[in-house]
Amino acid sequence: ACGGDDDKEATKDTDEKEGTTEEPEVVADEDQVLNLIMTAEIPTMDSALVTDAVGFDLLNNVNEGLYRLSQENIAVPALSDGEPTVSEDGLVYTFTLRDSNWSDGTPVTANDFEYSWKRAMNPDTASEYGPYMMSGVIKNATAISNGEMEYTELGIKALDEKTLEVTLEKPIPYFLSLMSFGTFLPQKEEFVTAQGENYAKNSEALLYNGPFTLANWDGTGLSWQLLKNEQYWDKETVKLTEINYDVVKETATAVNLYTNGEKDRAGLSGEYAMQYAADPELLTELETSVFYFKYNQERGGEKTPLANVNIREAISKAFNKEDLASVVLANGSTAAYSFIPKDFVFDEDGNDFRDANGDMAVFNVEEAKAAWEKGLSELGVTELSLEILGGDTELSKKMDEYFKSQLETNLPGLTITLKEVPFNVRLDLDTNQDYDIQVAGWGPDYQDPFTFLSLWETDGGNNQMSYSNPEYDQLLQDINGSLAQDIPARWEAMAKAEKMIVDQDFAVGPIYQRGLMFLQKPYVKGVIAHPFGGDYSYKWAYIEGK
Amino acid sequence: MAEKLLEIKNLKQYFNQGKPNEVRAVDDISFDIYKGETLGLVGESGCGKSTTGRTIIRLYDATDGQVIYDGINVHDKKSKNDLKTFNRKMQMIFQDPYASLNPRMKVLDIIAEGLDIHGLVKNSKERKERVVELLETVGLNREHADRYAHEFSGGQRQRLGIARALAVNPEFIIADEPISALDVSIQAQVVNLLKELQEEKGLTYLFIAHDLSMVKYISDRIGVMYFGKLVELAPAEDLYNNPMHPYTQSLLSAIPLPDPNYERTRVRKSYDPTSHNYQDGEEIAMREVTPGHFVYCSEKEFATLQAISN
Amino acid sequence: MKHDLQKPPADSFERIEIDASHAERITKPSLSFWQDAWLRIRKNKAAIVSMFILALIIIMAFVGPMISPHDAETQTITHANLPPKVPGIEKLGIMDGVGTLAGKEVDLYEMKKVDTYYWFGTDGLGRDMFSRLWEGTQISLLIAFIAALIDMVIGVAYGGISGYYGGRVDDVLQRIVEILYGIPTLVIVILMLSFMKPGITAIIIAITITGWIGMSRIVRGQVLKFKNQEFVLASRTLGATNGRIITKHILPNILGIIIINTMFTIPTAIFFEAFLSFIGLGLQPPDASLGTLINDGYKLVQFQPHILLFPSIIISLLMIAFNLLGDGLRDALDPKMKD
Amino acid sequence: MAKYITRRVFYMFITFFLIATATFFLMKALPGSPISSASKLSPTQLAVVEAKYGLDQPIPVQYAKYMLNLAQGDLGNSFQFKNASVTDLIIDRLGPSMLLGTQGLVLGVAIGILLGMIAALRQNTIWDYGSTFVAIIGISIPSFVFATFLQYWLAVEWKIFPVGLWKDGWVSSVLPSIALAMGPLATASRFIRTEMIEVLSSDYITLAKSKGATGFEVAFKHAFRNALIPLVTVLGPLAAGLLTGSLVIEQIFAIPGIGEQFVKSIMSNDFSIIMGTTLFFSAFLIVVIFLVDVLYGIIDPRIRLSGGKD
Amino acid sequence: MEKILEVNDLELSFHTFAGEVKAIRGVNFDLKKGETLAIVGESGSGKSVTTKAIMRLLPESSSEFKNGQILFNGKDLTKLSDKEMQKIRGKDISMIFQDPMTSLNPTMTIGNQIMEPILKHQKVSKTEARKVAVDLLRLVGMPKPEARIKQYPHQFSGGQRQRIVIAIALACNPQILIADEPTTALDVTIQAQILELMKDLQKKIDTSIIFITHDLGVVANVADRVAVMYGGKIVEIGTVDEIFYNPQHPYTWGLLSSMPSLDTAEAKLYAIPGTPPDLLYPPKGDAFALRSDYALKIDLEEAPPFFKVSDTHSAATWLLHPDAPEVEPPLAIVERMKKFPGSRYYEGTEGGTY
Ligand SMILES: Nc1ncnc2c1ncn2[C@@H]1O[C@H](COP(=O)(O)OP(=O)(O)OP(=O)(O)O)[C@@H](O)[C@H]1O
Ligand SMILES: Nc1ncnc2c1ncn2[C@@H]1O[C@H](COP(=O)(O)OP(=O)(O)OP(=O)(O)O)[C@@H](O)[C@H]1O
Ligand SMILES: [Mg+2]
Ligand SMILES: [Mg+2]
Repeated sequence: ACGGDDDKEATKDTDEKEGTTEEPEVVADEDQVLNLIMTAEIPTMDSALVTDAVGFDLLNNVNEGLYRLSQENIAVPALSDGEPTVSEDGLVYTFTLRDSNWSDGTPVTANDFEYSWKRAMNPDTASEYGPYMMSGVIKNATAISNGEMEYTELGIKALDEKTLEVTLEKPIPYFLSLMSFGTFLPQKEEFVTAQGENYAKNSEALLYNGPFTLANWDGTGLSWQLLKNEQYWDKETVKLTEINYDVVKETATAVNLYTNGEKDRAGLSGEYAMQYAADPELLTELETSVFYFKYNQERGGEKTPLANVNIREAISKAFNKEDLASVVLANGSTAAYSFIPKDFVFDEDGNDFRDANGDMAVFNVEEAKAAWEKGLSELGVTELSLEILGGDTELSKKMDEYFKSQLETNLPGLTITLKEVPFNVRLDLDTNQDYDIQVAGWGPDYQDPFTFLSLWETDGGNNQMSYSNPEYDQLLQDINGSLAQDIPARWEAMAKAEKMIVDQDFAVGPIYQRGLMFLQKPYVKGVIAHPFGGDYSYKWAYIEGK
Repeated sequence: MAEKLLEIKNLKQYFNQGKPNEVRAVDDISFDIYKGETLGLVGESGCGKSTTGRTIIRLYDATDGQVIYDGINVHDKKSKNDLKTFNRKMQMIFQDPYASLNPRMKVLDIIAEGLDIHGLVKNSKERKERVVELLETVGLNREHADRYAHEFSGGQRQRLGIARALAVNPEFIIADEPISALDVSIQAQVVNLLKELQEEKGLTYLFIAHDLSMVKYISDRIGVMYFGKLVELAPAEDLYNNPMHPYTQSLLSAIPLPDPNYERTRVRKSYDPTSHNYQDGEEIAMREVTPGHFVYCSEKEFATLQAISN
Repeated sequence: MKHDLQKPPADSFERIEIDASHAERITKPSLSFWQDAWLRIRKNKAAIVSMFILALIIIMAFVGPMISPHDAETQTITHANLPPKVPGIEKLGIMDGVGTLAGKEVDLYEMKKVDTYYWFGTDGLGRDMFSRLWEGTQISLLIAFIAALIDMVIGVAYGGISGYYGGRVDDVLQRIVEILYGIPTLVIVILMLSFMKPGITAIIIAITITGWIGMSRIVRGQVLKFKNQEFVLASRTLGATNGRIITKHILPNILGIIIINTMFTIPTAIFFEAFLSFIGLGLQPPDASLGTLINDGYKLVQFQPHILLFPSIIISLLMIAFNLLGDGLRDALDPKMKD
Repeated sequence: MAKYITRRVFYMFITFFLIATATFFLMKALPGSPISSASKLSPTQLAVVEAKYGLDQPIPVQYAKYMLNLAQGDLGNSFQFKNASVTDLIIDRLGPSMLLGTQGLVLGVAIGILLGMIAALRQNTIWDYGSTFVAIIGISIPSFVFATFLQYWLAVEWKIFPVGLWKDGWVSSVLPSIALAMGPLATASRFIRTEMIEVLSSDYITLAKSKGATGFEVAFKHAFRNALIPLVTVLGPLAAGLLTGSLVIEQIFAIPGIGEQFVKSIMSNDFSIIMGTTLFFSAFLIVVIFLVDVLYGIIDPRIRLSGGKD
Repeated sequence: MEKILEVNDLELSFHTFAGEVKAIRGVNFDLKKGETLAIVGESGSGKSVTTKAIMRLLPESSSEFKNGQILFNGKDLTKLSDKEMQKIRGKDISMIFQDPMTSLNPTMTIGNQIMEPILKHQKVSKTEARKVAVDLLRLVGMPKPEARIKQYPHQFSGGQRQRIVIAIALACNPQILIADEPTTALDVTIQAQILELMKDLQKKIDTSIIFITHDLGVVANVADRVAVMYGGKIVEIGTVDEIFYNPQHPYTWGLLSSMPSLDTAEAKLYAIPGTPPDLLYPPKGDAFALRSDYALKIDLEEAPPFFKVSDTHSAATWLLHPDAPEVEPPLAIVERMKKFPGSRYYEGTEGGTY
């Protein structure tokens, strides 16, 4: 997803990864209730409309698609009864569904998938993620979203109650991991049409087929519950009977609630993290969102100083990322020296993609200064004034101040002005390319480096910075075209592309990979954090020793 | 008698005209003021005495009627210059010695305000001299010029107010209850001063008061007002000795005098406005019963009054 | 009734002449209204102390950043989050650089190998809080003074015109005020702020956008009261122009109340700015104000109380001092309270 | 009185109408749109969404529609909550805010009055200084700082009250109400103190004492009600201030109130909610001011019977 | 006649911002049952303070009682506790103030205000008290008292309000009624009504009245005896005839002759020059000396004691000292004295005025 909001420390909570490998033998406590905090409300629970972290997180726990991310964060068959059969050319997938029920007791059928996916493509639904996730993947999706074809032509078909046939546009290596994503969840046609306008308006106006059902949610409120779904096919695995959520926006309040025992987890911001550093209940989690400087090369039809690669290089190297991560952010984030995050994609041998290129754009004042001088002389100026566009949260403001101070100190002649606006305004400015340097972030939509690399395709939907390199475009084409089936070559091409944008063209300047710190009661076990899609799974969570 | 200085003709002053809370403070009154005389105006509180005075001096724009000063209607639209001359000729002395002097100004500036506005002095030395002269006229002296109003006693303040009015050499002064807020022993100071000034400078006064003994002492003629109307107008002695309108009679009979023997015998008459029994269509107006003695009455009453006084 | 039986000296009963002018003499020294007010204020201890405190704070706001060995902007990231440490006082066991870290009391200066003193500690970016505090005070005061000034100018003009000209003009102006009065100020301010480029100007505009109404009401009331006072009428009978009446008679008399009211607007403005910072509509970094400092600090109150403590003390002192001074001025300037 | 109320109600509507209009156009002029930020929508989809919110029509039409819907109590749909109508949202969030606001106001004003009375009756004693001190603390510490302290000490350290959330029934509202009460408390106590001191020196208090009334009777039977009158006039602004306070207090105590929602909507450009809430706040304030004026009339018979003040 | 109230050597100061104001500097007088004692004098001479001191209504914070006794039926009021004093106020001694517009509580119905002292001092039920209140209102000449009892002060005119205040003062048939300028704010016609009313009521309930006023006409109308105050002291006291027809103190002379009389036409009024003394720095000797045409050397040195003129009349002026030179009073006074048997200018042949 679009990970623009960098102040997300407390939005999600997590578990210890180590603790997840063994199957719990002893199921301990009687009282299997978990009390959690969210930092934002649920905007919607309609899987076609969800766009935010909270929505995807909850969908992942109350519904289930063909696949689900396992405790090891691998997409494994869920409603799909085993692996699908795939046609020779890799274009047609045929899934057989296992027997499972909606929370009203009716069976989940193949038609529920067909209906839901097509509904997401129906322009009247105005789904953002439907076309976005399906275009270029599911057959005809691109044409549908361009308005050239009816949404009913989408490449999905229920062959019978239990058999689903999906046709792809082209072979997609990571297709099955997509199937765990919220947008591809089923919806029951009769129910949706019966509810009409009211569908998903509150927890009563929804059907669930996942480990839990949503309850006591009035559509806009600050609290809700998840209850164990007695209709869930794998209900044996589910231990928790109840999860209570409350929206708490102040970290201090969250921590106080945690301290008082009313909540089982609480996210921490920098200073809190520092104070709880030695606390055994402090947990850290590295997320898969990467934050970076987005250098706009063209603003208002004119080239900016940032069109000069040396200027970009200078800025990329002119600030101390380590200090930034450990002192300014101090929330478990780490300095980023690449564009593809750590702990996100591994090859068959377990090598992290992150290591493919080593450290790039390292903080180095000399190199930065040299590049800066060079850039300035190429531009024929001695001084530059640039604007940094950032978020308006506490943390981003603090970070911006740090950038300003670092860059101005290390690059003589540079003056930074700060512009801090709400997220939506920032997106607007981004769309209009009305900024110089933007502190942007990106989180993956599926488990493949391509979700990051595809951003900088010439004239791509997210490339609002006028970066264009034909060589790079070619690489992208190959990665999902000619090299699609050749895993090692594809891996190499992706590494090459990453190096190109980070270390040769300095199209973007990586800053940090976001981490989370939070307090979690020791009796909370088995919560699984995911690198993309929904943040957490509680299917395997349980309480022991409270 | 002497020449008319001021003619007031059918003067009306209504407040909040047309609204439900309309007040007819002055309701069609006419009288003349002669050069050099003092015309006293009495009546109970709220009967419109102050309003009459203020309308004459243009503090209010008259609802209707004329105020003719030296042959010119004061309430006509006039040029700035005409207004200025008019402002010099006619001045006012106010009732409340505390509210009538600006607490943030020195006496020098208070008294010199008229001089400044009308450009009557050329430089600050002359200005100061003129102010000192005025202060001395009212029985104060040079050292008072640099003080603030709040440092003076009531009587002194009232004299400052007089000095301020005199600064522009007026011909006609409206004194609106100049002594009623003062202590009895101080009142005489002010009244004496006013009398002296009148003799010296030939001033004409409209003297508004509700203390009848003082009014009688200072006035040549007295008008009695009742609810916005002038009900009787006569030479001072005449009015006291021979009050004709029942309201005047009642007013006079209500005044206690500092004479225990008189007080033991005084009988109060009360006035009932309905006792006139005016009929519809009857014209009630000021009528001259004896020479110079006007009474607000109907034709019928007029006849009776004349009969009695002859 | 008693008789004095002692016999006084014989010549005691000679008649004497009393100089009449003697009786008119005023013995008290001549005091203008303002001198008189000053005498009263001087007797009001709270107001005097407040005045000193204000003077001290204002002086420190300018001098403070200069006397500190560190400047407000420099980020020494290795010195982040240090507690206060003051030479001399450190021996007393307070302001000795000891702070809590991870629940333990440690000398953070020692731990981070810092050998300089930060009198009021540092913030999360290693900036000197002492300098930042005073620069913040400067900005807060600046905002408050300008806002109060603008409120005053608009309020006095609006209220003055409304009261002085009265009638139709007054009707219209008062209806407008009645409508503005119904608008929740904060809401308007927030809307305005989302329009404008955030910063000092925006905040000042936000504060003043409805802030002048109070002043205008007071001024209108006062003008209504004074315009029919006899000394104003006297001036009119002398032919004074409206301009003269307003400047010479009305303004000097309502000045006291204007000043008093301004004394209460200033702290309100300081407060409002702090409040705007809280909801994230305050200044743009690295500008700091008392409000942004407090806002930064209050979240950390459990661990790094110094970040909240000093700006809170200053803002409280400002509030208290301005309020007490305002009270004192009211007692001294408002004639209603005079004996 | 009826006429006065009619007039007031008329003005209330005008005010509301103008505020609605101003807010509408202000919103239209705001930078950033709730929809364009969702840049993933295709043009066809965008058209659908715009049509859903009526954004495809020219602004005057949108305005007319908005006003028409407003007249029927329909504030449109939220952008942020895909399925929620703003009216429902406000109604959902109203309860906690109202409870906190009312409790805060009542508590603050009641204690403020008490402190003010004590201070005035025991002027220049330790009681006076003590209550003045409390009042000054009330105005000099920002409510969010105060709230943080309350939460930390009373909830975390002493565990007397819940830390936050809206779960434990009435006890949940105690701390936030106290935090909200500080402002009104300070204002009320200062007001009452000044007013009481003034009222206690008035003639009718002396008269009451001369009837033999005890100190208590004088203070509560005679002075109190009169001292209360000016406080009533600031109740309106105080209530408005509580709205302001609720924005932060609700956030700190994680209370599902309307103020908390308002801030969030601003951050996410949710026009419908911003507008809806603004209008709701305005309507609330207008009504409060009106009620205060009516209350004013009830407390002060001079106004009740003369039909309104101006 | 029996003395109901005796004030001996009363001395009282105020502590103000500017310093100590010696408002009362030794006041002596008594009040007999059923009589009306008028106190006249210049503004600021201490009339109100004297009466407020009797009622103990002066602000405790700023006033200081320095010396003296106030004996009410032999009890010293200055020694009573607050509680005991509250029992006396409104029951035995009650008071009427100058300004009818401000002396009623604007937020209480007049009925309740009249009933308050009744409920306080008499053991009666509310309904009975209401009845008494209605009767009182009728007594002071208020039309339709049953209806008006439920109204608020602002619904009454000034004269009516003063009647209400009188009704309150009379509610418990007090032995002493103190009226501090009860008619100054009223028109002459209304003043006359109020004065008549008070005299009527006095006859009915046989109360003693202390009547403070500036207006010598009113004094002449209501008083049995008159006390003249100047500069915080009583300078002359006597029966109304003695004061009006045989005054002895130069201040009383000035006061009486500065009023024009209706029947004679003087060319110039007699005016007391100057301003009253500043009680912050009270003069040594006779406070009036500096304004007096009759000042003696000793006046500047020593305050004059009271000299007895008759059994009922005494004045504090050195002019009455046997060694003092004979002086000619102002003309108007001589005119007055001509009417008084026993004065040196008496012209009449018959006996006194009684
Ligand atoms: N500006 C005004 N607006 C409305 N009504 C007014 C105004 N000025 C005076 N009045 C009313 O006009 C009437 C006459 O008032 P005016 O002041 O002339 O009486 P007055 O005879 O001078 O009384 P007083 O003896 O009390 O001074 C009163 O009823 C008063 O209330
Ligand atoms: N509360 C007070 N504080 C200080 N000084 C006071 C106070 N009350 C009265 N005085 C002073 O005491 C002196 C006597 O005042 P008092 O009110 O008795 O005068 P008065 O004779 O009643 O005058 P008036 O005729 O104006 O009512 C005055 O100089 C006055 O200034
Ligand atoms: Mg008048
Ligand atoms: Mg008095």
